[in-house]
Amino acid sequence: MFENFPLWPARASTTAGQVDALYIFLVALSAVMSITIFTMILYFAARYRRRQGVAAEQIEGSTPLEVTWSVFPLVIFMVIFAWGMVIYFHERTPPQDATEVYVVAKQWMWKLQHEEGQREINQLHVPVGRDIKLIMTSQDVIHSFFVPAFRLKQDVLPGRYTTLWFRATKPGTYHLFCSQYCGTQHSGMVGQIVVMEPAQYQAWLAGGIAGAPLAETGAGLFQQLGCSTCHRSDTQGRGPNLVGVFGKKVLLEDGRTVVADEDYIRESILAPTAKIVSGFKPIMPVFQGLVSEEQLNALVAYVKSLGQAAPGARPGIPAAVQPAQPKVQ
Amino acid sequence: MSERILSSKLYIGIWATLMCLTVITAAVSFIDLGPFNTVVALVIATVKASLVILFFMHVKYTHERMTKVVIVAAFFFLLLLLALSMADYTTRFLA
Amino acid sequence: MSDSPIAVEPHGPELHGPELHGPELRHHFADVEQQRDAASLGMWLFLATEIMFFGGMFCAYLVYRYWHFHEFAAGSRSLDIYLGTINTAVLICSSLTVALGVRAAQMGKQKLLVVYLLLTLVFGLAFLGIKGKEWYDKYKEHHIPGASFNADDIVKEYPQIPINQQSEQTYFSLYFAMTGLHALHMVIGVGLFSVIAYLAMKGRYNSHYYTPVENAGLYWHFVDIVWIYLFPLLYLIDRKPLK
Amino acid sequence: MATATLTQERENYLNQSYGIKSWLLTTDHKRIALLYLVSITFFFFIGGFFALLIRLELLTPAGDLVLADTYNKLFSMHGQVMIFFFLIPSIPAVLGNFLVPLMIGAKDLAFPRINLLSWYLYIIAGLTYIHCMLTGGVDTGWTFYTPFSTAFSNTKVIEAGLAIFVAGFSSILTGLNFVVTIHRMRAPGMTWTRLPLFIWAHYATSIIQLLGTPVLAVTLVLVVLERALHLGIFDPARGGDPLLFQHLFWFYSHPAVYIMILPAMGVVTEIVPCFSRKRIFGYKFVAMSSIAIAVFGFLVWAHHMFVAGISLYSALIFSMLSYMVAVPSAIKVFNWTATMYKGSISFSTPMLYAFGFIGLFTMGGLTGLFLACLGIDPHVHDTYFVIAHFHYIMVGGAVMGYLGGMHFWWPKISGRMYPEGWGRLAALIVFVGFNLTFFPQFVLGYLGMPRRYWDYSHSPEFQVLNVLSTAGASVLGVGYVLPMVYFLWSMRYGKPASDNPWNAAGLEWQTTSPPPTFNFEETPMVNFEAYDYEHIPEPEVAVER
Repeated sequence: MFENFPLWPARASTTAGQVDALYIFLVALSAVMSITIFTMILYFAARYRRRQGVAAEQIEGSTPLEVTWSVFPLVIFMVIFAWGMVIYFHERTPPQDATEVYVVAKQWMWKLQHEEGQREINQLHVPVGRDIKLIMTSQDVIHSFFVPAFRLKQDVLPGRYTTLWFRATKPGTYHLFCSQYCGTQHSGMVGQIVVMEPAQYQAWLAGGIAGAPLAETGAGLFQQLGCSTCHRSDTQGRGPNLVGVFGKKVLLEDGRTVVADEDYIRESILAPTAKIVSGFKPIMPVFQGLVSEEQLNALVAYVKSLGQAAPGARPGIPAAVQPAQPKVQ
Repeated sequence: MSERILSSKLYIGIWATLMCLTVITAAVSFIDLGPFNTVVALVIATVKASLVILFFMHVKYTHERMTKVVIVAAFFFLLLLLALSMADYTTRFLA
Repeated sequence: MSDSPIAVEPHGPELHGPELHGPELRHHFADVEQQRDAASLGMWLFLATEIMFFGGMFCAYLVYRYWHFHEFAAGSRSLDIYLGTINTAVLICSSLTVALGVRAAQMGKQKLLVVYLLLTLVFGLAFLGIKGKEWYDKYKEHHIPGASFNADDIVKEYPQIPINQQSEQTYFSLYFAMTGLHALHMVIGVGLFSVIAYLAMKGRYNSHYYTPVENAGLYWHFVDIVWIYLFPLLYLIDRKPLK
Repeated sequence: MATATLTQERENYLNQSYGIKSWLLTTDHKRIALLYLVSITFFFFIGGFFALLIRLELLTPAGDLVLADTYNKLFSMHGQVMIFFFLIPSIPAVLGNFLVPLMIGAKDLAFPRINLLSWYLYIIAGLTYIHCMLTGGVDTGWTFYTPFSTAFSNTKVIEAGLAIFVAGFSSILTGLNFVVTIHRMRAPGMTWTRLPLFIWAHYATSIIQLLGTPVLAVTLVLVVLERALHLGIFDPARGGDPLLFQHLFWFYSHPAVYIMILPAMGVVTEIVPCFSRKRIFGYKFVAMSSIAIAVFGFLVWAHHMFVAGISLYSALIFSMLSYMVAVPSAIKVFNWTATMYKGSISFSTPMLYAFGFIGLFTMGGLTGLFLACLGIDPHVHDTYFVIAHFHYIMVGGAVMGYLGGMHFWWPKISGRMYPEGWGRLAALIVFVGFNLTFFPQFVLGYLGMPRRYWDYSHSPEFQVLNVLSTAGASVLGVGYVLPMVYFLWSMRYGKPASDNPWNAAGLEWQTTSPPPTFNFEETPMVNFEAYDYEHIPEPEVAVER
């Protein structure tokens, strides 16, 4: 109907429908409210226009009315708030088994890497119907990953991870925008999300530039950088055993408990002294400035792969590690 | 409105209290009270600040309601800034 | 005075004549009392804005102290607690001389007022001198944030505390921002008091008119209060014996 | 002075003395208001010029009019000029300065010299900012987001930051002056519940200026320190958190929106009763809603940060609180509407602007509900939807209010009437032009066009709406130039205004037009309620055409 004059972008993710439903509800509500007010104003303006010999009737006000038009909107507002909250929580809580894609933003491009090792620039290929979780960070300033067709946006910050997840529902090519102002070529920091049928996606994966799976790269780095000398897969290491750590709660030396998520692992590599695991000494060297964002992503992916209950169940995960009891809980 | 003139003895008494509290707060910081070191330090600081406000700045003796309202309002909004900012920072890394 | 209408008596244009009131009363006020009330409220409102000004930094402090407690503790240990305590005492003394100065003004003792104002200036300058010494020490220790920042000495001195140098720099960034802006307020205060001392010497203030002395005093006390908080927050974060 | 009352050329604040010095060294709040009027008009047209260039660039998808860097500077400086040098001072520093003492029956503001100082600070800030613009400008967006502003931008961030710091000081002093004046300088009998609601609105505005601006000031100081001296406070590469900057920035900058809109609400609250010949409906609720907006306005800032990476839980809190602040705004709209009920309504230019204000503010407010909503904001945040929303509030709201107020009080300010026909025409042009400019941007935003894009050649589907918007902007431009022209014209050729051409309530109308230097020949005694239209005759000649 509105082919040349669209009112909303393509609806290509599970979130998009939910957001549009609320949006349409809000548009309708706003229309009703504003039309009511405008009609009243116009009616009063016409009905009570100044006429010779007709004086205005003085009215002080009415507390019941005031209470009505304070409470009534507030109730409606709370409905909107609650509805929005449900959507927000849904779109901000990634499913456990989502396929992960690491995103590194820099002035002015998007660098993406799949779990399987494929790298892409300013393009992301994903299959229809699979949950995709983006783990994003920036090399310089704040950017924002925005896909209008998915109704999703998340700022991408330097120095930490932010995440976003979606499940695409419709094959096609959609805009990827950077929506946080980031300098000269901000408007050039755009790309495409290519949503494909699963079969096509498999073909694309097979035809792509073969790279080692991310976790495997990470495993290599883990050896290379000497991490494995302390973080052993038994209880004898000078550092905590990392098997099964990911996603668990970790008791810290100062009594706090944190969840070992991507950001925690990242911080523990870059600034190990920030959150020391209970029972260990702050002896790990700082890796800030020694590893690139991509290497960091690989290391995080590796540590995460150690956390999987069934090693080898997913592509690219070395099955060599022993499922030992982790030191931390 | 003629300001009430306080005796210099009172001022010197307040001054002596402030000096003592300064020494106490410095000394107490060397004693291990666990998390209460911070609490003690802030309580002492607040007592000192209150003494200055109430006596040196004459707020205890003023008949200006507005002075007190302004002070309370300023601290209230400061508290809002701190509390609502910390609402983000303390919950940011919860799962 | 409550918030009921201030100017209780009607006052016509005949009151505008300068001969009917002292030179201190500005034309648009009904009387000296109204003028003094206005000045006092204005000053307190200004101090409220100052609270929020420092409040922004206290907010930053709170966040980073929460994040980097170890580094804040270590940085705090590296400060000179003796100089810090002495400086707190110096400021409290200056607040006393200010309070006594205002009292002298209230009683119309002009000579005494000048003495107290000069004493305040001495204490204020002493504070700034000691603060300068502390900053100089920090400069020598390479604890000024920036390219030459180096906290190796702190790391070595407190092996028991896990220290990340970058977070240590955050502590010192806040230390310099907070003490620096506080010192700037002190410098402004010293300037203000110099002017007031000069005017007091010329006999400008008496028991009927001393609003500038009073308001400058309020400012000085406020700056003192900021330091009363900065002292424990920066110097006394964690000084208990290390295990 | 009392002798001059009956002579033909009444002495007033304009002809009381002449010469540049009598203006630049004046402590008369009315003259300072005019100094502000001239200066902010200057900045309004600079900001408007930038807006024009932005709209022209966006006429076509490709970035073909200016360079990318130039475009980034244009929108940054458009925002900073319009917000800090036009909107924040607009109504308070011009109309507020002029009217607050008049409305409460005082001879001047409490601190006339501080009032002049605040204008000089504004001018110093303005000159610094002009210097910054002429020597390269600034490209951080008006928001100065770190670490871009502290570590990446190559433009004059420090100079711009300091200019805004000084402008903030000026704003604080204005607010301080108002609060003290309203507390201490009211005429006998002018109790709090007899105050015009314009005064209540300015009182609420001043609270925000006093408590919010210092936080922006210290934040800018920290940005300057980080950029100049390499302190590590906001830059993650130096151990800082960029979101802390956003928290501190929005702690001021969200309430700053209310600094802009509250005085405009105050203006509308004066105009609607006058042209309906009625008391305001629900005086206490309107007064209290101003205070509620000022206070609640401080509790909602992080709704600008829902996608910035704050915690889910704090997002919840801030979303909920944001809906709280919508309630007092809604109360105001309902009360204005109810005031018209059974009134005797005429349609002079100020009333047309008031109608425009209510309509556009309603739409701006309702779209605010979208943005406060956690479900919608992640899609529309940082898109043209936001641009449209805040222009509905700030241009549709604040500027309409400002223009309405200028027309309403112009007879008092200048002693002359503006040409009514031209006035109504301009009001109509502004309304139509405004909607044509900004309504398409709502659609554009939901379609996904991000803000601050210089080039959208990758998305040609955005063009139609952008063309509409640019067309509207040119209409709007005409609408803004017109009043300036006829106001200037009327100063010489306008019909001399009577003391109370609208037969309006309020003390400011009881003195002469223009008022004498000390406002009132005799300090007024107030023994009537605000908006006491029952006891004021309607204008003899109804202003009908």
